[in-house]
Amino acid sequence: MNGMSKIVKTISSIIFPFILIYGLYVIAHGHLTPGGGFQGGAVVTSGLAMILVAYGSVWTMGKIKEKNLSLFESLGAICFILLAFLGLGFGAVFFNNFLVGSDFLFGTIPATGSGLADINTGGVLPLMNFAVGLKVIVGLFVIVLVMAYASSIKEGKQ
Amino acid sequence: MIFNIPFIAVVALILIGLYAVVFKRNLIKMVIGITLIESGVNLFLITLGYREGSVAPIYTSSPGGIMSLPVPQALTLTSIVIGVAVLALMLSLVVHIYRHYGTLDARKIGRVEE
Amino acid sequence: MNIVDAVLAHSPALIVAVPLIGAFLTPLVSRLNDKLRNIFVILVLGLTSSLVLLLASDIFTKATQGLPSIHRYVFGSQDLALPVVRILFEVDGMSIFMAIISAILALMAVIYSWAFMKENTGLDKYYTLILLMTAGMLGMELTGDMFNFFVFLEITSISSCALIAFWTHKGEAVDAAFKYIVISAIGALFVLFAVALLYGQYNALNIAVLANAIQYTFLDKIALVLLIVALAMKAGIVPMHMWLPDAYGRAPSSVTLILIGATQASLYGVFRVCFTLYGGVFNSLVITSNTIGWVIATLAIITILMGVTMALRQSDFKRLIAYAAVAEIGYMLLGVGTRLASTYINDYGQITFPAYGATALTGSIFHIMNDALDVGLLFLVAGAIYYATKETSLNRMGGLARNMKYTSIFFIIGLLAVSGMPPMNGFASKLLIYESTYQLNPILAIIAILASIMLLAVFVKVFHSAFMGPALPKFKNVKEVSKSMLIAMGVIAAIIIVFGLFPNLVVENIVRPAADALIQHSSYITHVLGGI
Amino acid sequence: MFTVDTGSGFWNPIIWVSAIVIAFLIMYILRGFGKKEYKEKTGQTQVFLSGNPEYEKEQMHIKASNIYWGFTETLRWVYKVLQKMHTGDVSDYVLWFVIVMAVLFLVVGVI
Repeated sequence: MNGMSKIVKTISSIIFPFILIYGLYVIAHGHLTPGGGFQGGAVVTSGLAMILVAYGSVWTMGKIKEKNLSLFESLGAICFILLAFLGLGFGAVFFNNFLVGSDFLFGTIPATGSGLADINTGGVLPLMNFAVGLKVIVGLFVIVLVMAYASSIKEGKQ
Repeated sequence: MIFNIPFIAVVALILIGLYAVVFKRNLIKMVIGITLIESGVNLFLITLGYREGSVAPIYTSSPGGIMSLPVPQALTLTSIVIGVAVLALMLSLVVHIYRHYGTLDARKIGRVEE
Repeated sequence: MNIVDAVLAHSPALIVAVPLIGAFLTPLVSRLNDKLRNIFVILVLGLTSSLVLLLASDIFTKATQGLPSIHRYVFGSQDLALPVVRILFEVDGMSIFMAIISAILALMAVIYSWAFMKENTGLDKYYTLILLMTAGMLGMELTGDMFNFFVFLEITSISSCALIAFWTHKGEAVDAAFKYIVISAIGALFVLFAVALLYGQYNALNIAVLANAIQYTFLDKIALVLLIVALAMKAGIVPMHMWLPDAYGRAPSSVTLILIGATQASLYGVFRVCFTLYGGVFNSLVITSNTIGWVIATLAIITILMGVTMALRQSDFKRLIAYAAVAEIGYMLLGVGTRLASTYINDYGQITFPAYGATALTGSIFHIMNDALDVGLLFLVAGAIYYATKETSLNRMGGLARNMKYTSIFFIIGLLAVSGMPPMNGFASKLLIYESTYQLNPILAIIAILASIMLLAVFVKVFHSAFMGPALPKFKNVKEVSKSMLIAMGVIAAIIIVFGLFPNLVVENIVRPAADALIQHSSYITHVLGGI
Repeated sequence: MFTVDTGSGFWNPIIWVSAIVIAFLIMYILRGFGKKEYKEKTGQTQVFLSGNPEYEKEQMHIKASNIYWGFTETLRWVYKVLQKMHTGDVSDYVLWFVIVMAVLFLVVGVI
C-alpha cells in the first residue's frame, strides 16, 4: 500500500497529535470517567492507523521495527501482572490494591459525596490502566500494521 | 412492550449471524456472521444492565438518582476486547487461506480424501 | 514450614499467574539466547506443575480424611467479606484433578518441542502461546465464576488456534485453524449468552451462588441447553466432532498434546454444568435428570461408534489417532450419562442414587486422565515418526521398528492402553464404566466393549503398517529421535504403566475424591455462601 | 493397594500379570522343544509361498489401506453415509451444532 496524496498526509499529521492527546486522556482518567486502558488505547491506535493509511504500510514498516513493538507489548503485560504480584507482596492477596490509603502515588481515598473528581485516587487501578493502555496501543497497532503489510506484499507480487 | 424490542433485536442478530455462518460460502461473510452473533450477545448484556433514567455509575460528582449497573458493561467490554482478538485472528487466517488456495469459497478449500 | 503454608494459601492464584507472567517474559528472554528460553519455559511450567501438585496433595489428603478440602481464593481483598461480588477461584477435587492433567501435558509438550520444533523460526511466539494456553486451561479449571470461565475459554481457544496454524506454510493447517476458531468463537459466544441469561435472572456470576439460587425456570432450561451443546461442541462430541480430526491431525504433535488438555477442559465444563451448576436441579427432579442423562448417554454411544468406525478407514496417522480420541471422549461422557440416568424414585417416594452411578462417574473421571496419557503418547509417537521420516500417510510407512526401537515400544504401550487391554490403565477405567453401565442398560455396555475391541483392531493395523514388515529402502537412513522427545514419551509411558499396575492407589487417592467433589455439590455451595 | 472394587466385581492387575508371566513361561518351554530340530541354512529357513516365487520385500508389505478390506467393503453403505457427513466444510459443522441444539431444546422443552 503506497502513501496517499500530500493533502491527506498533511491533514493527518496535523490531526494526529489531537487524537493522541485524547486517547492518552481517556487512559489517564480511566478510574474517574468512562473509559480506561482499552478504550484509550483503541483511540490512540485509530490515530496510528490513520497515519498508516496516509503514509502507506511500507513507509511505516521502515520507521518502526516489529520486534521492538512486540517488546513493548510484553512490557505492558508484564507491568500489569507485576502490579498484581506486588499486591501479593505488600498486601496479602493477589491483585490487592495495596496503594490505597498510603498517600503515595494515587493513594488518597476520595471524599464521599458529589464533588469534583480527584485524579490522585484509585491506588493501582490507574497504573494498571497505563499498562493495559500500552499493551493495547502496541498490540492493536501491530495487528493493523502486519495485516496492511501482508496485503501490500500480495499486491506487489501480482 | 417497548422494552422488549432490544431483546427481539438480540434474537434477530443472533439468528442472522447463524444464517450467515451456515449458508454463506464466502469466508469473509462467515466472519461477519460471527461478529453479528457477538454483537447480539453484547447487546443482550448491555440491555440487562439498563435502567430507565439512570446515570453512569461514577460516584464522584454524580448528579444523583439511580445508577445503571456497571457489571454488565464491564462484561460487555471484556467481550468486545476478546471479540477484537478473535476477529483479528480470523481475518489473518483468511488472508493466509487466500494465499494458499487462491479462493475464499468455503466449499473449495480444506477437502480431504476421507 | 511457614513459607509452604503461604505458598499453599496463594497457590490457586499463582498457578494461573506464573505461566501468564512466563508467557510475557518469554519474548524478552528469547532475545538473549534460544537455549536459555527453552530452559526458562520448562522451568516456568515445572514450577506451575509443582504448585499444582502441592495444592493437589493438600486437597486430596484432606478429602480422603473426610475434612473440608475446598480451597477458595478471593482476588484483591484482604478480608474475605463479600466474596460473592468479587472474582474468586474455587478449587475442589475435580478442578485440581483436571489441573494436574493440564499442567503435566503442557510440561511434556514443552520438553518434547525442544527437539521437535528445533528447525522452526518464530519459536518465541510459539512458547508464548503455549504458556498462554496453559494459563487459560488452568484458569478454566480453577475458576469459580461463570464469566471468568468464558474469558479463560476464549484465551485457550485463541492461543490454541494460533498454535494449530503455526506451520503456516501448510495450507491445511491454516484451514484447520480457521475451522477451529469459527467453532470456538460460536461455542464461546453461546456460553456467554447462557451466562448472561443466568446473570439476568439471579444477578450473580458466581457458580456457587447460581447453583444455590437456580430454579429451573424456562430461561434456565435455555441456558442449560446452550451450555451443554456449546461445551460439548468444544469437547468434540459427535455429531459436532468434525473440527477435531482436522485440528488434531494438522497441528504440530506437541501442540496436539496440549489440545487434548484444552478439549478436556471443555469437557470439565460439561461436568461442572451437569453436577454443580444444575446439580441441585438434577438431584431433585428425577425425570429431568434421567432424560438429560439418556440424551448424554446416547450422544456418548454415537460418539464411540462414530470415532471407531471412522478411525478404521483413515490412512493418515494423526487423523486416525484423532478419531480414536473422539471415541475415547465418548467413554468419558458415558459415565456422566449413566450417573444422571441412574437416579430413580424408590417405593417410599424418596429419590435414590444407586451406587453404580457413582462408580460410573469415578470411571469416567479416571478415564479422563487415562485418555490424556494414552492418546497423548500416541500423538507424540506420530510426531516422532513425522520428525524422523517426514511422512504422515500410513500407506507409505513400513518396517520402522527396525530403526526406531524405543519409539515402537512406546507405541505398543500406548496401543495397549488406549484400547483398554489389561493390565494397562485404560482397562481399569473402562472396566469401571462397563460394569456400571451394564447395570443401567446392558446394550450400552456391550456396544462400548465391542467398540473397544475395534479400537484395538484399528491400532493393530497401525502397528502393522508402520512398524512391522520388511525394512523399506527409503527408510534406510532413519534414526531414532532425539533425547528430549524420548524423555517426554518415556515419562508418559512410565506414568501409564504405574497407573496400570497400581490402579487402586490412583482411584482411592485421586479419582474418588474428585468424583465425590462433583457428587456433593452442596459442599461446593456452602463453602462460598457459608462465609456471608 | 492393587485391587479396584468396581461395585459388582474387582480388578487386580497383579493376578493378570502373573497369569501372563506363567503363560509366557509355558510358551518358552514349548518353544524349546521345537528349537532342537531347527537348523540354519537348510531348506527349513526358506520362504515357501505355495510354490510361487517370493516377491520383493517392498511388495510383500501390506499397506494400511488394504488391511480390513473385507470389513470396510461389507460396511460400504455405512461408510458412504459417514463420508457424506464429513464434508470438511465449516458451515456444515455449525449446521450440526444448530441441529443438536434444536433437538435438545425440544427434548428439554417437552419435559
